[in-house]
Amino acid sequence: MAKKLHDGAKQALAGLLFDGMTIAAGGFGLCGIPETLILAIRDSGVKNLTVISNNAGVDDWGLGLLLRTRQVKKMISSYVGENKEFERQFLAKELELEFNPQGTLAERLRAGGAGIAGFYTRTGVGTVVAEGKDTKVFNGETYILETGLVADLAIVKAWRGDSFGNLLYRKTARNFNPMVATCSRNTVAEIEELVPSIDANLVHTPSIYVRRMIKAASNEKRIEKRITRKEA
Amino acid sequence: MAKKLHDGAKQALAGLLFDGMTIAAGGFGLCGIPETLILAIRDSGVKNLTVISNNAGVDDWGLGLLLRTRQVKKMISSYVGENKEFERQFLAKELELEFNPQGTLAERLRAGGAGIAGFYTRTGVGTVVAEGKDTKVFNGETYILETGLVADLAIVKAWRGDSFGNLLYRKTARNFNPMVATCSRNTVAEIEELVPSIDANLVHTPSIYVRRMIKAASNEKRIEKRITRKEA
Amino acid sequence: MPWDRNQMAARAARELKDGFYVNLGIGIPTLVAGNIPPGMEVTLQSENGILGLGPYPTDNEVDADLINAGKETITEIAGSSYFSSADSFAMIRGGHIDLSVLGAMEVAENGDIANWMVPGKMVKGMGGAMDLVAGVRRIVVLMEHVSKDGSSKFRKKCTLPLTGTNVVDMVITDLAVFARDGRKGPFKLIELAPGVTAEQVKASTEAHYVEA
Amino acid sequence: MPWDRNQMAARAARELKDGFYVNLGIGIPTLVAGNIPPGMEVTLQSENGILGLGPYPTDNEVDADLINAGKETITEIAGSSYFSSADSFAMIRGGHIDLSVLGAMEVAENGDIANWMVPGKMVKGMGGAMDLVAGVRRIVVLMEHVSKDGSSKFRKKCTLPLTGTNVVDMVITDLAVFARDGRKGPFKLIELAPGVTAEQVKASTEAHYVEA
Repeated sequence: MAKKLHDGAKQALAGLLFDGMTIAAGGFGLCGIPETLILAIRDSGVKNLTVISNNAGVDDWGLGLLLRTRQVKKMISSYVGENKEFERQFLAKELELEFNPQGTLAERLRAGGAGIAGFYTRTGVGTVVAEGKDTKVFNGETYILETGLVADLAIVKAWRGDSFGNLLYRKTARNFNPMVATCSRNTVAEIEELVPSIDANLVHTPSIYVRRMIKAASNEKRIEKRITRKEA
Repeated sequence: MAKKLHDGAKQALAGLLFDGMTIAAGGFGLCGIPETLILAIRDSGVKNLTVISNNAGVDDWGLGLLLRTRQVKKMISSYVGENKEFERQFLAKELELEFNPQGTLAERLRAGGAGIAGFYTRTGVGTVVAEGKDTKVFNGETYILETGLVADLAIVKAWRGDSFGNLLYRKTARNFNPMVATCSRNTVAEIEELVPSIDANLVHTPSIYVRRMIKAASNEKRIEKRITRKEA
Repeated sequence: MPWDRNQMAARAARELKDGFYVNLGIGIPTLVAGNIPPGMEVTLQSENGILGLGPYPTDNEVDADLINAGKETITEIAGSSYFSSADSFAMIRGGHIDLSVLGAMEVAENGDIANWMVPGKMVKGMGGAMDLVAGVRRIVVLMEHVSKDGSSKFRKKCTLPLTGTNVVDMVITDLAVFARDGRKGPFKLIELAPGVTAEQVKASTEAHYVEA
Repeated sequence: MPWDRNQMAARAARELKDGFYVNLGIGIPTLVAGNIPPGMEVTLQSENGILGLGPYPTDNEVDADLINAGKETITEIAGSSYFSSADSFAMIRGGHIDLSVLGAMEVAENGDIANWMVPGKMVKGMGGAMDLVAGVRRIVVLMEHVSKDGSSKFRKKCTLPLTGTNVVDMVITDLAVFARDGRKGPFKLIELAPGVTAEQVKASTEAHYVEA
């Protein structure tokens, strides 16, 4: 089989990048983000990107790096509050923004990966989120139709991976990564540790979803809000 | 917290059974079926049941036991080929049957548990399955609307469980159990082994989905087609 | 004397029951965790993918892979589990979370809530707020009774963009508690902060409600 | 001389490519597994929830918790993974399986397939067949050219209840191979079993197809 593990991010992304493409990225805040692949996408210079990600990074890390270089045309996110450059570009109308409720965004990515063209949810009924969307009544309650999302490229961060491409995530760094892994035919995973095998019963993302894989070169894992308690 | 672990199946089902109710059951064929709870439901004498399960057991085991005692009014299944009593009752019009494609059934149970009222799938377009269902075109392709399923009671079989109600399934005995566990407010799990703890990162069904739990008294695990190869 | 933030949180904690699974919003609602009665087992969920939130970590326990929905470092406890965002919101949307305590900018007398955007200010996004109010079985709002300009936050109608319609079951402010059953009929004033009178509440509330 | 069942399966195996993820139906299609060319890595999926099917177990390896969609005992191999039925059909419906080899009662010249029920006979159910034909990227049908009564199984129109419409990419029978690209246009006769003539095929086929 064509080897999934590539030497570096540049090699793993070769042939997969083009201007105007849609990229889905895993992560919640700066937790579980594909740091290495984001840096490589920045360095590639690819532009006019539509990026699907729950958040938009901070000014100098994560997806904020692609905003700074003006490579992003549009974001599809649920919360973007941590990024001043984002705010500036958005207010200057240099950046398009589509807000999705967080659960709707997660479900749209799962649906896209699962061949579900659309689904009905109560989330957002009667709010701006419902504007322009079909509605339907089930058992006396109104639901709105949300559609599946697919991407030209999906990038995820995992904790452990085996050579087949099976992945394990760690704690809350799992977040959006499992659905993002499914929403594209071209999923590239960066893993912290390459392991000889993962117990088949405990795999989080089956190998079928991983087209290429690299060992992460960047594992900074910045903490946005370090809150501690005193030792007992 | 109210203890989830009960002494036996009868105690765990106390107050949850009533005539005419809908019960969802995990399992694929005879693999991963809640044997102990099925026996207890038979012994309870509850009747006019609608049972949601991929299969209907065999004549003398699994859900076939509830057919034999005529406790089942209707089955929602994808494949029922292994049961002569089923065939007899169905042909005599003593039993209602709703066939769902297997993937549609799995997704309907997930949707019911996830607050998704309906979803659009290509599965069954142009077939009898589509009859009477809404359709919608997405990107030039026709999809049919399927609805979420919920049950008055859900019964599942797990391999390991902890006292909080977190569950782990084993190999292909996982099958429908994880979605069935989510599709009811009243989910009862029977587990093969009670363990002190399950690694939080590797839990299959989080505790929130398990209302009551028992140690399985029956773990026959009948094999329908034992096929072997010679030792090398 | 009106309740302070911690007293408001303590009042909200009285809505908890043994065995509940609960999601706490950012801000004052996080203080509810510290007010759970001893001996009562309540399991906290955070929508980024954990059930069974522990306390903040000690310096040695800090783990960048373990945060809550407010992006704060946290810990796990016995019985915790992790899952994806899709599975987390399946749990929320599917009605498996018993109760959520949320902050709000405005609540309307019909149970509408606005807590995600102020037109003219930078919009940060709704995050999981719309999913929580649409999916959780019981929504308790914790908010100051009046805004900084003195206007009532419990109103006839919300003026800000909505997070959800007819989803609030209880409103706890620094002055009083309003509740209703089954998301039907008007809210009822059911409790006053010590020393606060029904007349005071009346005077500073725009919403119609039923007197105790 | 027409192909026998194993030769038909071997012909189907020539449609596999290195790195493919494949679902094999019950019956003749299961013989494809034994015909994968040495050195080619093909990962088999079974819709009850396993990726990476190994061979049948030895007596000592038999495990009641480890079966395929045909309910036969199987084994796992290096790189296998297990998942729920919902996740399994997400994989299938989402187009992540490259190819499926299925049996059929009838295939129509427009790519329709019927392989799940015969009116008048007891209906056992469609199982995962409708999901597979709707979701897998490429559908290869393996079937006898004619039924027991001598009638063509590759027809102008299916007479039996359909499993899916316009989903078949290739038909392999004991006599010949028919294929088309992109599920558009008519099937083309692309191969004959050794010693079988185009005229013989013509004579026993009801469907319209393009000659090689």
